[in-house]
Amino acid sequence: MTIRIQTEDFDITKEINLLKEERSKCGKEDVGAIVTFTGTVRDMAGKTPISSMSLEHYPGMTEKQLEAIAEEANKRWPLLGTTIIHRIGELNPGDNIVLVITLSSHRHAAFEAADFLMDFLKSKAPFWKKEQPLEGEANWVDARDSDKKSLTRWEK
Amino acid sequence: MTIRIQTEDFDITKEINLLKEERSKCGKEDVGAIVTFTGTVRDMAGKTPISSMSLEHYPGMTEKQLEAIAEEANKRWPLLGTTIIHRIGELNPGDNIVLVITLSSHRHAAFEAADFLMDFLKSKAPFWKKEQPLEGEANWVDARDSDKKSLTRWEK
Amino acid sequence: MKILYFAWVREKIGKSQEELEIPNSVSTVADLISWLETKGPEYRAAFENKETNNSAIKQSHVDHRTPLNNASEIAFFPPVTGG
Amino acid sequence: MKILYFAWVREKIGKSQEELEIPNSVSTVADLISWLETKGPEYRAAFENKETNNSAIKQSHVDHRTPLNNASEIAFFPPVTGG
Repeated sequence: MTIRIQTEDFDITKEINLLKEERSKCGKEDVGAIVTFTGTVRDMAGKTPISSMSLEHYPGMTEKQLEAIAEEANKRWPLLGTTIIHRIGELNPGDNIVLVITLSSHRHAAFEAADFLMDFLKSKAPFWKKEQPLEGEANWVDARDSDKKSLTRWEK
Repeated sequence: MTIRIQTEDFDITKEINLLKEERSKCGKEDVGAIVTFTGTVRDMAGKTPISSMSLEHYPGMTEKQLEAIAEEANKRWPLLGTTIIHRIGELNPGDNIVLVITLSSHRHAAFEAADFLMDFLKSKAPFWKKEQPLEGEANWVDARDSDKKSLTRWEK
Repeated sequence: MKILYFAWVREKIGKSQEELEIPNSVSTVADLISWLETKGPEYRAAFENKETNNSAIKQSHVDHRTPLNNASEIAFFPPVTGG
Repeated sequence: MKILYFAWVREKIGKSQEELEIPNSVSTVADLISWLETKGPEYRAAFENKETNNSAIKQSHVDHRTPLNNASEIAFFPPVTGG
């Protein structure tokens, strides 16, 4: 399990290979399905053109929350590897923000777990986005009701 | 939309960047969500250790089917990019077999479309796998009932 | 008519394709299978479990009741197992 | 007690953290908010819409009825918007 908060970019292929190698070291090639989710910065916030975005977080709590979310995913699905990487600081349209990777023997577990991880990350991990429009003052992004609703899909 | 059948390996980051660049050329940075699915060769078929696998396909029909599947996904979800790459020939445990990438503004569309593409690829695209056990003769892989059942999730 | 065979259908018949004159009495995919079965034990082996045989005309999946309609190409293969 | 502020809560209060002696009468998160609001208009502005304020004790989400129980650290912040 890899959890990282960083300012620098990530390479998806490299991160997948790290997880695969970690699993191979256990003497097994039982990974059959790899799902990745990458969130990227869009150049529009609704109808407002955006020139950049900055991301703040709560060091310590972030790692704790992400570990708890990853552990919950590993309880619910037979995962063979999990990575969560979230960038902080100044980002531009097109830049990567977040990466989630799940490895499993079968594809449904990998898909569902990645979907689950993103839903919980969006609603539970203490990150805040501030968008800088092309003109005018920067705005803190509002939380979305749709993200809260999305969480209810995972109630047992 | 990229559809390729090839013997050589693929690089996931590179394929994502190709799709993103294609979209950027339209003057928009409206991609917010990127989902990839990678299928890889496992070293066990049930309880039988596998040394390699070979993949055969129906040239012409494969491309036609994959295009139809990708078009259907683009009808159902607001996608901003779709890639399907499937390898053929001789593969070893740990090797990549198939890559599906979906780009969208929002994550649910990207997740669902990638899941859909894999289900339809599994049941409709004319590929056949033959597994070589460590000992004994190579066997053609049987189709899974679970793959057929998985398709019913997408009935409208 | 060009007939293509894939995977274990190809292996059982012992060839990946052939060009055959089809009699006029053969009108559906099922008719074609029955006619092929008269050509030798290798064909009977390949079509032994008909429900496990898939077919495609003009590179689209068809079922065994589908008329051939003078199609120039047909393919027989096991259920697909890619991905 | 160490009190942390994030995002627009931080901006409205004008600092990212402070160390404060909390009176004994302050027993829950809601009590703490009410007490902070007596300290100046910047606090009242930060807690104006209480339902949009989240809080965490020992780096776990808590609601406003949660007792402080001599926690050494509490954080106030808007709903999270990462990912």
